[in-house]
Amino acid sequence: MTQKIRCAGFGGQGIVLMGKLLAQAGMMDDKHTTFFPQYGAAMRGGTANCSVIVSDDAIASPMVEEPDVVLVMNGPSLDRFEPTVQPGGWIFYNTSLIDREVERKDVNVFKVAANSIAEEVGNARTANMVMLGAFAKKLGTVNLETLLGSLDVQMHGKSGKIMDMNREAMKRGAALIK
Amino acid sequence: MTQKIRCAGFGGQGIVLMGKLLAQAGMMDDKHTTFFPQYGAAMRGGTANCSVIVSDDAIASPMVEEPDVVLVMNGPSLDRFEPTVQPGGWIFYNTSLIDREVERKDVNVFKVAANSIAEEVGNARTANMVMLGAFAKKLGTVNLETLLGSLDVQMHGKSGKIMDMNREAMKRGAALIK
Amino acid sequence: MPKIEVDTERCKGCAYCIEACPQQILRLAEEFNSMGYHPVECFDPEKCTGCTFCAIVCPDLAIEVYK
Amino acid sequence: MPKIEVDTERCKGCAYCIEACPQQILRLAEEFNSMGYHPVECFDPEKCTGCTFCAIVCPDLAIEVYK
Amino acid sequence: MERVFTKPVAMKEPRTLYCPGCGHGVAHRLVAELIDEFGLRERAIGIAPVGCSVFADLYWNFDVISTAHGRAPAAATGMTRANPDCFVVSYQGDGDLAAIGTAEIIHAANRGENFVTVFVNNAIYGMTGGQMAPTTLVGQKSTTCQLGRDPAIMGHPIRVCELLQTLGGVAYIARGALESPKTIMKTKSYLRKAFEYALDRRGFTLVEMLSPCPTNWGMTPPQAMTWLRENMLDYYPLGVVRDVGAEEKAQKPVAA
Amino acid sequence: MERVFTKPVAMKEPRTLYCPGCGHGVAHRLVAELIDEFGLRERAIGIAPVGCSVFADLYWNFDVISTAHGRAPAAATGMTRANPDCFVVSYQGDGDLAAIGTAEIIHAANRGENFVTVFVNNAIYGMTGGQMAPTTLVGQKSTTCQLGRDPAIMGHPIRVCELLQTLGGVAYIARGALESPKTIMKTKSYLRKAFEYALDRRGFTLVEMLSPCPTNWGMTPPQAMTWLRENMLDYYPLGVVRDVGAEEKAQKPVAA
Amino acid sequence: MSEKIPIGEKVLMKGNEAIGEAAVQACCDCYYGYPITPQNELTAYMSRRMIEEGRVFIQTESEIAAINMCYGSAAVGARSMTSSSSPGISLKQEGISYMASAQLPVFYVNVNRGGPGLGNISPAQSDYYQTTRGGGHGDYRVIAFAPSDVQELYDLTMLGFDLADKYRNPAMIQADGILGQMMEPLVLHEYKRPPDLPSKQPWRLGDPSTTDPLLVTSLVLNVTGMEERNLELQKKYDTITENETRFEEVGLDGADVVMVAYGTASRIAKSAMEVARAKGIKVGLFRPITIWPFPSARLNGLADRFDNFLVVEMSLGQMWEDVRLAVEGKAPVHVHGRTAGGIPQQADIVADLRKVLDAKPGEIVKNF
Amino acid sequence: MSEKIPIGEKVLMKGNEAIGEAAVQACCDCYYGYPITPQNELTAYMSRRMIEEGRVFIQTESEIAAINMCYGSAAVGARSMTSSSSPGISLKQEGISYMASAQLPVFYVNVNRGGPGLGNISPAQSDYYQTTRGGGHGDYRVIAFAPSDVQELYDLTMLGFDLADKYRNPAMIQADGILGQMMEPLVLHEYKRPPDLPSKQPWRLGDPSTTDPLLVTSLVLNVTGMEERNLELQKKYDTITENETRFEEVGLDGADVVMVAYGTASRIAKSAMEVARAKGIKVGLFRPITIWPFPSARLNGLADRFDNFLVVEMSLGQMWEDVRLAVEGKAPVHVHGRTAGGIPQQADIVADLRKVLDAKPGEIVKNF
Ligand SMILES: Cc1ncc(C[n+]2csc(CCOP(=O)(O)OP(=O)(O)O)c2C)c(N)n1
Ligand SMILES: Cc1ncc(C[n+]2csc(CCOP(=O)(O)OP(=O)(O)O)c2C)c(N)n1
Ligand code: SF4
Ligand code: SF4
Ligand code: SF4
Ligand code: SF4
Ligand code: SF4
Ligand code: SF4
Ligand SMILES: [Mg+2]
Ligand SMILES: [Mg+2]
Repeated sequence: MTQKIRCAGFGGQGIVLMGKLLAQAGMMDDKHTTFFPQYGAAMRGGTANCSVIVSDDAIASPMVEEPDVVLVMNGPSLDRFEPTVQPGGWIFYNTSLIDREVERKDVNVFKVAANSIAEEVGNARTANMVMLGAFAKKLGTVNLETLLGSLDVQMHGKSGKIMDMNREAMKRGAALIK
Repeated sequence: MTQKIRCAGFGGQGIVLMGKLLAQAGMMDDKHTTFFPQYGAAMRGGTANCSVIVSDDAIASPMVEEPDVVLVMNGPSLDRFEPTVQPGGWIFYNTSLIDREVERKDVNVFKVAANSIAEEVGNARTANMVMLGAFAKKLGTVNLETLLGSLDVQMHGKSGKIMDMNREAMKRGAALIK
Repeated sequence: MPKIEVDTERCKGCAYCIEACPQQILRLAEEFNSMGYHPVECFDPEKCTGCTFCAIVCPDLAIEVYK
Repeated sequence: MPKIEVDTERCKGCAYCIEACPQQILRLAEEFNSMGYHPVECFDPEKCTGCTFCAIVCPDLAIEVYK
Repeated sequence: MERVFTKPVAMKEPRTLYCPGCGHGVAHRLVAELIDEFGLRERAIGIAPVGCSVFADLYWNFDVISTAHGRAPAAATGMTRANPDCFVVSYQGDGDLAAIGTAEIIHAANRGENFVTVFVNNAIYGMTGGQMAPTTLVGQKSTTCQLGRDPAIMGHPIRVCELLQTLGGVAYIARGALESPKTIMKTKSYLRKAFEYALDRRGFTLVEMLSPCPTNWGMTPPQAMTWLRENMLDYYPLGVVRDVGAEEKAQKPVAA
Repeated sequence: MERVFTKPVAMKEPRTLYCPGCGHGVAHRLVAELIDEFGLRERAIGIAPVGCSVFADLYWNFDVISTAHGRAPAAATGMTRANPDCFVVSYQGDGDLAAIGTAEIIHAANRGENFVTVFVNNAIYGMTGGQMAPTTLVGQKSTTCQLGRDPAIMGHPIRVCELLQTLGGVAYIARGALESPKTIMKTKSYLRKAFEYALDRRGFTLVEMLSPCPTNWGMTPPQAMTWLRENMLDYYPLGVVRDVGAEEKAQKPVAA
Repeated sequence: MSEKIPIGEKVLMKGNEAIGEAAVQACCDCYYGYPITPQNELTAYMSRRMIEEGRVFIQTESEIAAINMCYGSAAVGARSMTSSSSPGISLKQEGISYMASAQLPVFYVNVNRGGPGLGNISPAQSDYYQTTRGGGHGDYRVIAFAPSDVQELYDLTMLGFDLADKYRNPAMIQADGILGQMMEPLVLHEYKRPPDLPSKQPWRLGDPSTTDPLLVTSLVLNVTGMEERNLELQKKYDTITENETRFEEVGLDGADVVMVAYGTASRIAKSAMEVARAKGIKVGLFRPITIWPFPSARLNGLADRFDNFLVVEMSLGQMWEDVRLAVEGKAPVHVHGRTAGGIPQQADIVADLRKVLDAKPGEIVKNF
Repeated sequence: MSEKIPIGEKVLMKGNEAIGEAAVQACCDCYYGYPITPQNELTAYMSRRMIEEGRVFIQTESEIAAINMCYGSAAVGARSMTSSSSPGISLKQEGISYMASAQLPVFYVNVNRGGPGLGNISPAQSDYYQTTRGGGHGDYRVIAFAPSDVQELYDLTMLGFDLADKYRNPAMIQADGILGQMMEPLVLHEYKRPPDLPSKQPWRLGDPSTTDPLLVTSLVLNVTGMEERNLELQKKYDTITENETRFEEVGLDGADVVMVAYGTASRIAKSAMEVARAKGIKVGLFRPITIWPFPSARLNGLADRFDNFLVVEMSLGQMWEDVRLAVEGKAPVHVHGRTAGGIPQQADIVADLRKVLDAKPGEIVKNF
């Protein structure tokens, strides 16, 4: 099993952290895993995205051009990445900031009101965690528990309150899946 | 016929000019000719030398390592270049500044009291011309008349008095050969 | 009557103009533009003097001023 | 009695020392050294005060001074 | 109703890729406004340096050249010398001008080259993600001085205007800020003077513009502006640092 | 009878390859005398720059490193940072320091690196045969300004000490001349101060030495010295340009 | 990460940071760098870690200053390092040539970006010529590693410091932006100094315990001297070639085509190999781990056994030249090249493998 | 010489000055240079002649400034030139890569000296790799001429300006200190602009007659764009290779050994050829006049007809590689290399020719 994931959104939405957490969790689950950020000047203008691959086998290039899954946090990112998803792949998207529907018919769609849920948790900035939780629970690419654990590594040093909020948001995301 | 010549002396003795005049004269005599100066940092410390080749054929390297002829204007240069001369070659040297004898027995030697003669002409700085005149007349590598003519090209712009003095010195050098 | 026009698609919501406006009649809108920013809006157009301060500080040429 | 010693093989005949000597007792020699320079010489050693000015200006460490 | 403020002709339509609150947008616009004002669009060449403004050609509506990092003054010299009829605006960031390009700016200034330099000082390497610049303030944090700039090992921030003003070829040097309507308008007046001097071929001209980089300062735009005001203005005093025209006038005896 | 003047131990025996009357010989000796005086021979490293003094290792009787043209300050930084116990004398010509090496000297000065710079200003590129240097005087002829330096296109000669002294890391800067017993002794006292400051790790120190290059000035040594006196001393005033120690003292209130 | 790095554990780390940590472990004394994408994380990492360890970190005024600071530090016997990306490495060429000539060790990293010129910041391998032929002046070489994953970045960095010291020669890593930017699990291990490497170089300057005045220089004005220095260097290069050539061979047995690729290109080639095999194409992979010394002798030997070579590189036929030189016309050498951020695609490689097998005698498949 | 140069006459001129005069004749608008031996006479010459002609001369603060001034001048459509020697050329590599990428013409000269490092100022050819492989970053090439006498320095300088303009690419001369420093007779001839070359480039910046805003850049941030730029460059390089490869063949008929040499080495090889022939060794000479594009196709053809090649170079096996690449194993390629001021000696070459003929099959004579 190899899953190629693209996370995308505004700068400031914690897109890179999403990717790192996924890769970290993949590693902790003893999978092969890579994380690859979009970097450099193309970052100006406020968009951010990154690639994560989680696989049972060694990974060739860590760059994901045609993802199996995209986790989309804002409108421009949906415009950009919707066409790239593999047929039969998944689009998770943030309905709090995106009011259009996915146009493609050959992909699976999962909607997450990430910002609204995050605000319920008490901090809109945890929308990324909501999205991650939903994704992990829905597709099982990484274990939800491991993902929660990966927070400790990647957000090491943050205050307990922030950690709790992030964990809570992730769980709320997961809870979307019954 | 190919003749490889090395001129050597102190900086300030006009060594480079000697070489250029020889090459210029060679060219005017319709020979193949090259001039190659010692250049750069090794010039510090007050010595100067250059290579001239005059030949009926195309010339390979213009650098002269084992000259047929050396025109030596001071003591250190004699020390340095005496061993390099081809057996059967020529050493012309300036007895005004060198009081030792040439040690090698397998070369021809011609002594020129260049500075003394130059002073007689009225300017010690024309010692190089005295040497050139003697060499040209003695070996005929370049025509003495052409050599005198080459002065007009290479010293173009100098005052008539200086030109006259140089010509005179060259002739005085040539006059050493009966 | 002086007025400003905000190109909401150019505006990045930096809020510089809000601070710069002597009339203090600007604020960020609730809604997002397509880049995800809250563009600026004038909530009391009557008061605008057309002083252009808001436009001068705007890094994104998002404001035109009419007088 | 103060005196100087000129290393005639080091001297390049720049004449700086000649100008620097308050006693004006230095001059270039007639003869050449092996490098072809006229080395400096003291023509009136009696007058030397050992002030070291000549040595201080010498770029070639050609002068030692004794006192 | 008259439009009293709009995009200058020397700016193109597209939105910039700059971060919200980035000062480059204002700096670009001031240049463009003066290009319009002086009617220079046809013969103007803007330099897109290596830095966040490397895409200046997307915004400026006149010829643009992108040069190697720090070498804008050399390229500008090459352009103005080869064709004195073109009008060159060399635009440089603080990393570009005061670090790798130190030699080039000093010698262009010293030779008195006739182009205008816009020096956007945001006290950081913006493009590469927030490293310490030669102008980063003492104590200011960056990705390469994570505990804050320590002058004992990293040196003090360099005041470029003050450093350059001693050089022979300098005609005009001033420091402005992109901080409020007032300072922006003042900065524009400095730049106008620089344009005039360059057109009169009086020598080297440079206008520094203190500019916010909210992204790499890790602040919101309003916070960034406040930080600039409270920290940069002190260390980098605004005003005309050198003006040979004014000096000449001052020296001229008053006619009786 | 006592020998009151002789070769310092920190100089080797061999005669120099310098031209008659070249100032480098005196500059080398001053360095060596102070190395002796401070007992630094064991841990001293001299820099042989790219210029006529590139063979300094033939004369200095302590460790020597030859560096790339203009980069002596960077190499010196590398040495003193990596091993603060070594004592580095960076020695540069005017081409080396004020042209290609502009950025390196400015930033080493700004960082306040703890090595001593000897800056031999002979207003010419000696080694390469007499080209115009950044310090070549207006009107002075060279192989690359055969009609004399024209400031309108070549810029004015750069006063290095004055340029550097504004920088934060500077502890001591002075300009001397190798022109007479008096100025040479004065220059040595400047250099002594620089040694002291460097040993105390007070920051960047530089002593400029105006120096004759008879060969490339096309003069006899005495003519060269006269020319230096009559032309260089005016444009390059001698004296201490910056001394943080003196400044501190001046600021300290006198104890009652 | 703000605490100490856990030796022996598996961690997720960025390539650039793995290089940095390996350098810190390998007793790097001084790091000098100037920001440039895509290697900024390395400079940032060193700015923190070197200070933590009480060592030297300077963000320099330029790439040129950085390499010349390395020159100085190396001369006093310190392990020195710099890093940059393509344009910045071009600027260092004079300094690298100086260090090679003065026989000073230095370890440096070039995280290639798309060129020429300012180009772009996308991953590329197009500084291969510069790396392997010496972009600077003169007859010299630098030891050049071509790692293909984060673990190897870590391991070869340590080796790089050791070989630089051992041979008193610059050693470097040629990586691409993917390797620099990606995160991948790696196991951090401790550095062990090779027993034959003194921790203090006997030729270091400024040390009171060495008595005679020493000289570090790249200048030998007399011709014989400089030519001798060069011949000495050549001898050293021969030794290095003999001892330090490294490569990996994957699935060569029975291959109809041998792919030759390094770095990220080799990762993709490896995955293309699996796809191709599934389609019945017998293909193997030869991966140079050092690109100088290049494993020419080994490839020459392989050319006796295999009929076809396909070079896959993120540059336009640069390594192709080395493979052709090695193979000496014994077998056709084909090439698949991308550049400036173009990443070879599995499917395209497989297609080219097919073309190679279908090629008429004498026909060379050149895909760029 | 202080008066105008007499066109059509035979004069004695220094190589460096011949280049300068050719540039002046060929309408060089701007020269930017920084002193370095052994090319100083060129800078000095230009400082006088360019001012005489009312054109631009700047002695720059550094080699880097010089190449970047060329960048600027070229962008406004001016014929631009710089020159230096090895270390200085290393410093220009970033700028050259930029010009190649931005497709700006420039003509430059590298009078090689002994390297690596500061080396010495003696004649050498050891920047061959840097010249032919691009010492800068990225996939690019510069047109490189290898003249062997003063007349050719003059002629190829003119051609260099034209080809640089025609292909919007850097073109340069690779010379050694002997060629730069020697005086030799040459005939000055007038420059004739090729009819297909407009005197004003249509893409020049800052000209009111070109209306739409123009852009000169080496930056193409999007990957496809930059890769396309590179493929465009490659296509251009193929055209140049096809049209502009130049070489000379001397006495190949019936040769048992073909010597390959350029520049001063070729002069010596030529004289060695005569001596060798007198001794009954049948030897010919192949002289590349362009070293990039290298006359590979022609050499490959020759390898079908001749049994032995001996490369004679003033570097340690650098051109050797190009000849081996060209010959593709069809014939043994031997090498005689000197460096850092070591000049191949006639007698040594003759001795090596003998060794080549006596070599056992598979044995390669490598003399350095
Ligand atoms: C030779 C070279 N070195 C480094 C870089 C990387 N680089 C790109 S932009 C930049 C600095 C940007 O800072 P600044 O000049 O202050 O401009 P800003 O982005 O802050 O406007 C650097 C170092 C490069 N492109 N080329
Ligand atoms: C990169 C580089 N550029 C140029 C040179 C040539 N070069 C050698 S010495 C020198 C300048 C010497 O002048 P200066 O620094 O004033 O020293 P001086 O000889 O006058 O003492 C130059 C340009 C070089 N060696 N390396
Ligand atoms: S024009 Fe003046 S008053 Fe009107 S909104 Fe702008 S700043 Fe406020
Ligand atoms: S200043 Fe401009 S970009 Fe910023 S909020 Fe106001 S209109 Fe929007
Ligand atoms: S020591 Fe003084 S008095 Fe004696 S010779 Fe020297 S300068 Fe003259
Ligand atoms: S100063 Fe020294 S070198 Fe000069 S003349 Fe006097 S002793 Fe001789
Ligand atoms: S990083 Fe800073 S300088 Fe760059 S665009 Fe963003 S705010 Fe502006
Ligand atoms: S050329 Fe000038 S600086 Fe060089 S040794 Fe001679 S006098 Fe001294
Ligand atoms: Mg900045
Ligand atoms: Mg000098």
